[in-house]
Amino acid sequence: MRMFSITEESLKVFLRELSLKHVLIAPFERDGYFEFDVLKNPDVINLNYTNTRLSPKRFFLPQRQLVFKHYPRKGFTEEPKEYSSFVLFGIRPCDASALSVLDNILLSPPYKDASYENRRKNAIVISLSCTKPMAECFCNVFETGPIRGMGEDLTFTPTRSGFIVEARTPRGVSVIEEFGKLFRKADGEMLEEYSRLISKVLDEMNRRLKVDKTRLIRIEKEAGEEFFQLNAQRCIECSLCSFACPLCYCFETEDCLEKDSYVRFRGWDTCISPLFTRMASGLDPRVTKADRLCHRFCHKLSRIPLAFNAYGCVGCGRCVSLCPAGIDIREVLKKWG
Amino acid sequence: MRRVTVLLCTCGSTLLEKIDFNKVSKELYKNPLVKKIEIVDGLCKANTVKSLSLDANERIIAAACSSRLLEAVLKNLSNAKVIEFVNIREQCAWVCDDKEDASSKTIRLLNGSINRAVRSNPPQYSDGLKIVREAMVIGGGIAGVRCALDIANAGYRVYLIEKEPSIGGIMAQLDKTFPTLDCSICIEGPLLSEAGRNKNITIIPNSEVVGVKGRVGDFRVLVKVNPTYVDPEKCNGCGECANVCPVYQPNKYDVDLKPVKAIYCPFAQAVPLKYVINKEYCIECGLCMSVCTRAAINLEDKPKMLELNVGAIVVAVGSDLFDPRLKPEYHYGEYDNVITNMEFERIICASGPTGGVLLRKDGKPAKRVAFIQCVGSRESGPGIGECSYYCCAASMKEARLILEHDKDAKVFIFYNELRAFGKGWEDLLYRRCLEDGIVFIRSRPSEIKRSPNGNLIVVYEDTLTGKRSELEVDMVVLALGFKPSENLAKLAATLGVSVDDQGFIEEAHSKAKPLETRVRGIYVAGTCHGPRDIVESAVEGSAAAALVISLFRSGNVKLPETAVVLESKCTGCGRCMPVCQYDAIVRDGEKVRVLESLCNGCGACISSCPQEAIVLGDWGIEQLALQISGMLGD
Amino acid sequence: MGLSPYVPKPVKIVRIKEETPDTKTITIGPKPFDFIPGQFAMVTVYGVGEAPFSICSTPSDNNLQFSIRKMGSVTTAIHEASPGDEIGVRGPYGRGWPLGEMRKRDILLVGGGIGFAPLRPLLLHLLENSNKYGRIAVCYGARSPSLLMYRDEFGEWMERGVELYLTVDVGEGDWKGNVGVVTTILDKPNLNKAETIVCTCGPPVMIKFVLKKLVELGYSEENIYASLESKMRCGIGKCGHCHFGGKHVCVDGPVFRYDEIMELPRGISPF
Amino acid sequence: MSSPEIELRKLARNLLERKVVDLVIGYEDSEAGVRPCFIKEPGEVEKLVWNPDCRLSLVRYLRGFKEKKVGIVAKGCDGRAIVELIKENQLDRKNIFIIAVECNGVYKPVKYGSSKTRRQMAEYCEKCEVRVSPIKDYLIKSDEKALEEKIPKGDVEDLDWLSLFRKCLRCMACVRSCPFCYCTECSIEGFKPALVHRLVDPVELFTFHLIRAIHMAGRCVECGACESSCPVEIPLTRLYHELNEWFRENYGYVPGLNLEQAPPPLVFKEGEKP
Repeated sequence: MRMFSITEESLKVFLRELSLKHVLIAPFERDGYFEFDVLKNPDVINLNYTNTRLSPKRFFLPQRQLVFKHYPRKGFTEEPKEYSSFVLFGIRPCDASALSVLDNILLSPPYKDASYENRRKNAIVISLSCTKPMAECFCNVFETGPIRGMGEDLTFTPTRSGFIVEARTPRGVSVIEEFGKLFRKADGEMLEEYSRLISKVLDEMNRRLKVDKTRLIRIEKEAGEEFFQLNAQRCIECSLCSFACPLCYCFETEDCLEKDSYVRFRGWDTCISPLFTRMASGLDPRVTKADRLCHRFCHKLSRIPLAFNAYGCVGCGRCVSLCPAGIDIREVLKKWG
Repeated sequence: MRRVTVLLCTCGSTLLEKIDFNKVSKELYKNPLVKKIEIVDGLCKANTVKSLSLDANERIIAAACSSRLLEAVLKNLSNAKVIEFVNIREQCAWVCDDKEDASSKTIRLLNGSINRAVRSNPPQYSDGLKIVREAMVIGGGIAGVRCALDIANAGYRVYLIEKEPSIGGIMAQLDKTFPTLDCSICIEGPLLSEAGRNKNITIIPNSEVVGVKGRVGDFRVLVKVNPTYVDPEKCNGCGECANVCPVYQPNKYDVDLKPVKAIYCPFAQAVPLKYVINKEYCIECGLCMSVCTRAAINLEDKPKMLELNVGAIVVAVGSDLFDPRLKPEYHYGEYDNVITNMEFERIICASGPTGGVLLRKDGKPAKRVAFIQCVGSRESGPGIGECSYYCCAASMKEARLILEHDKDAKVFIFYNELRAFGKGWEDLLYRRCLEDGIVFIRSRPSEIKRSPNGNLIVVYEDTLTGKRSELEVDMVVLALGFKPSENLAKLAATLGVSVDDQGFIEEAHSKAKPLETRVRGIYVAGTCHGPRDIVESAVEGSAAAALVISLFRSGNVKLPETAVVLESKCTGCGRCMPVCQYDAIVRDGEKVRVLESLCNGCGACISSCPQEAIVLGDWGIEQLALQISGMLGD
Repeated sequence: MGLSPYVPKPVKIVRIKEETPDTKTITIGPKPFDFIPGQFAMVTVYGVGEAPFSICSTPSDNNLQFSIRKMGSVTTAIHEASPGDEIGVRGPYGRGWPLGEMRKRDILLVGGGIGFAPLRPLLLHLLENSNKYGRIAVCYGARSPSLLMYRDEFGEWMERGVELYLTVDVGEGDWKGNVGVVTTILDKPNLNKAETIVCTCGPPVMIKFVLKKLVELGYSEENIYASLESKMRCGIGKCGHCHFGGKHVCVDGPVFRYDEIMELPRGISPF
Repeated sequence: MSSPEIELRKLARNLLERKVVDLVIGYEDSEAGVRPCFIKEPGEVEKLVWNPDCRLSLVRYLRGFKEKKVGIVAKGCDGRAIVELIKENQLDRKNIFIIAVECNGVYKPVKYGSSKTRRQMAEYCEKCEVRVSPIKDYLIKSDEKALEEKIPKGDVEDLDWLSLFRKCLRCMACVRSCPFCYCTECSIEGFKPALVHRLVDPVELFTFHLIRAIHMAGRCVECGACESSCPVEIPLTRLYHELNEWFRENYGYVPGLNLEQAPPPLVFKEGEKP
């Protein structure tokens, strides 16, 4: 049995002890928005949050990270060191699911993205179920929420009498064992409430948007020019959608000089940028904004599913809310789903 | 990947005690862009450079003294195209207190230059641009005439632009010249007529320069020729017209003291000796037309525009004199017998309004005359701040002229510092004055008062004795300082040359390039770049001519790199256009483009472009940013 | 960690040869990995950047060669390098030419300009193992005679039995050969068209017309292969830059078969 | 439906039917909020809306339709932006039909995951003194009063700009939404090493924002497009407002008010030109 429960008081103790043993990253409120950061004091954790404006992907794929440092005089190449372990507490199931999609992509053989793998290996991901999804959310479409996601080690779900805790991975089980005295086996009543909650929230979301995701594969073949042309006209080519997205993983590299070494960094890139595919010769296989926009949606909704058996969108709704021009991926879902 | 060679010069071991060369080279060697480091003890020595056996394609950082000297040495000896200079002597060793500071500054400067050199490209010069071997001299005073003659005598065509009807300038108005008291027009007159006769000189009187385009070797100058209403081709200077003209006007040549007719010739030795009509006074009665046998008069004359193509321009427009009305304490223009030194020159001149007799306005002879020096010079008031150079000598000359005309006259000179530094000035002027009994009073008079009998009373404090007193005289002559002429700023702007804080034209370098301006191919001579006397003006005229001739003889000009607009980046916002003082940026459809021939490579446009769409050689954001980041050490 | 696939291995430049006015062939060694003709490697100029280049030396060579045309910052930096300088390489990446398919068949190589670089290792490999393959023909075109690469090797190729057809867009100097685009010489090779494997590489426009012409001439679609190019940052299907229509040029290419090329979205596909 | 909205639709239909313009750029409502729309057919005019959520400046879209005659719904600030852009040779007045709408201020956007739900007027709208575009071809008056909500003001110095800039993602939304950022390639985006690296470096974020602020000085019309697009809500208009104030004090120049007055950086006074 992997279902446990914890009372609200015990949860506080759990978080406090967690923060003493590990680097704890958890949500708190700042200037009217929620964000994740390393917390020394777990008391500021705000569990009544909706979701963070920016996804927690930066803990696994930082906006800028070192690839290597090459010392020509010493003749050796230095790589980043092993990352220290941390606990990511309270991310939403959609964002946790994004991690599992990224696992599929970045850790697929034969090459593994070593730094991502390293961070992933060293992270304990604890998700917090959504019981009140936001207007922009559509995780029901991709089954990446609202209660259970895919990439987490533990799932915490608030109920009237404390939290239901589901251990999703062996690592999750070991955390429960580590803090065993705080957790109890979930009783039948709670489990009943849990399943009621799942269907209630899911129903609510399905009423807002119900799409057959398997049909989205069609988008590749039927990518209607007009739809993308219309939205391309609107698109102002900022990178917000990609930067806010929990699983936009494309990266750019940049070489710099340092005092005694050559350094390469990698960091977020966006396929919306006209520079994304432009080659040094000036050739650009993807010239128009509409092509780029189409690529973004196709990549997420048909190409990743074809190649990695997962969807490139988890329905968090960040791109919908943040896009200054109001470009809405849900319209794509409705049109082709 | 380009890498650089660093040459560290110990300057004959003199820098060793201020810079730790071992530390510097050890630190620098960490920089992956450094290929090798050589410590030498004299980069300025040919042997040292030769022993380094540098490759022409090598990128070199020369850390030594000033590039002024080294650039020529290194470029000649090594043929290296990319050399970055870092002045570790003046900028590090000499200005830093301790060795550690000097060494670390050296390291920082060098790291910046290494970054820069790696991104630099060998400079590109456009060689062999055409040179129009014709010159333009603006201003027909002594400097301009001397210059035009010298250029013309070397065999090149000269256009001499004069705003007045005749060349001659101030010197033509003077009675005598110091220190020898020679007749001024007798010296200048032959020069003027020689200029008039010279086949290589085209005198364009009554004209002004209104526009300049082009670059050194190929200027296109727009000249506006004002109407004189008399066709100079037809006029033979007979003067019949003036005889019949019923209208009089004050003559500028005689400082408005002696009226002439509305149709007139400014003075007897004028070149060209042609009559002109002053339309302000002309009543268009037509009498002159009726007597002119050559039908030279055309009252409908209109301004003409000429475009002249020349290879070099000499600016010799001279200066104006200070307006004494700006010093109300001397009551010039208000009290009859307060006159300027230029008026004095005309009055004392035999051909002047009084036939050379020093008379007051009321017709009485002036027996007691006071000179006040430094009116409008050496002051913080409305005049110029510096010494006006000519006036001590001029006043002493004029004082002596008074005594030459009238042995009984009494002359007083109110001076601040008497400056008699020229050749013969001490002997021929100052000592003679003292011998002649001319009274020198060290004072800047505070006021001129008028006594009831019409005499003037100079109120002053003798700064040698500290005594305040008053001096009654018949006449006061104000020794006026020079000031930049009225249109000089406009002309300078048209030509693209700069002016100094006094308003005179600024030299490219006051000592090294005293007659060049910041625009290549435009030179300067005479008082338009500061007070001078006749001798110096003439010297400068000849010197400027030499510069023009050497430019013409050089065969071709090497132009600096020019700015280039990257078409793909330019948005056509036009911010660069007003910034360009050479008007080298023009609109081309929706974008802009640089006219290469006009561009001087100054780089002003580059800083005005918000998106680095203009590039100029290696002075791009790329090089500068890297240089800065190298210095900052990140 | 030491296992990051993104970290290049430093190697020394052994030789630099000027191939055409804007192209240099650099030789680096010793070769850090084995490869199949048609594969590419990521070349790092330390401090400047990294870019993908086709390996143009034969797999049996102890060194690696790259023919590099001066284009952007990385290629410019390579052009400025001198023997002894250190650059980084990692690879080999991508799918090479289909050597297995070529057994006992006739082979036609069609190259344009710098696009001959990925064909050269194939040609050399075929020549080294000529007993396993059929006849070999090469059609090679460039804008002008001076832009033809590997000119000094043409004689040797022909001696070893290669049917070589050259063409230039604009003749110059003492050029006596064909003038015209490469499609004008595609009918010259005397090969068993239905069975011949065709490998082509060059600018997208050239590939487009070559593929059309080949089909017209009766070459079989499933035997035509082309090597495509794209911007890349990782070379191993992670960075997303070369992702077009479900295919990563770096992993699924750069060599694609005719039908795969037709499936690719417009832009990367020349059609 | 408010009466300005009815008037707007009627006008747009009229303009399109009579072929006065080829298209009208306005705002439409969608599930994702109010967003720009491009109306080409008279039948589509019913999409057009006008309300305090119409905050993104539409001016930046004008440059995409250079050869066409475009009708644009313009607030006061948008009109000012058009004025400045005409002066910078980016727009052609005769190709633009300005539908000026009297603006009473727009709401601050409530973004993803905000803990606040109450709608507030944007801070930059409070400082706004130009509610109607200074140039216009048609004026639609408002039938409502200005939004009431006031936000406590603070001095620009009071803000900890360093930590604000540190939050920046360099997503370029400020640049891309700004009507004035029309550079074909932003200084900070090129491939070559420049002042600001392409990948975000915390120190360079400061450089980036300073470069941008200096480029905006004396041009920014404080339409707030940057600020409202910013995912981390850096109050950029406050910074630009401060620079504009400096321009107003030193040169008496307020951007976008009149077509004749040249921007101070383009004017050399007598004797100022080198």
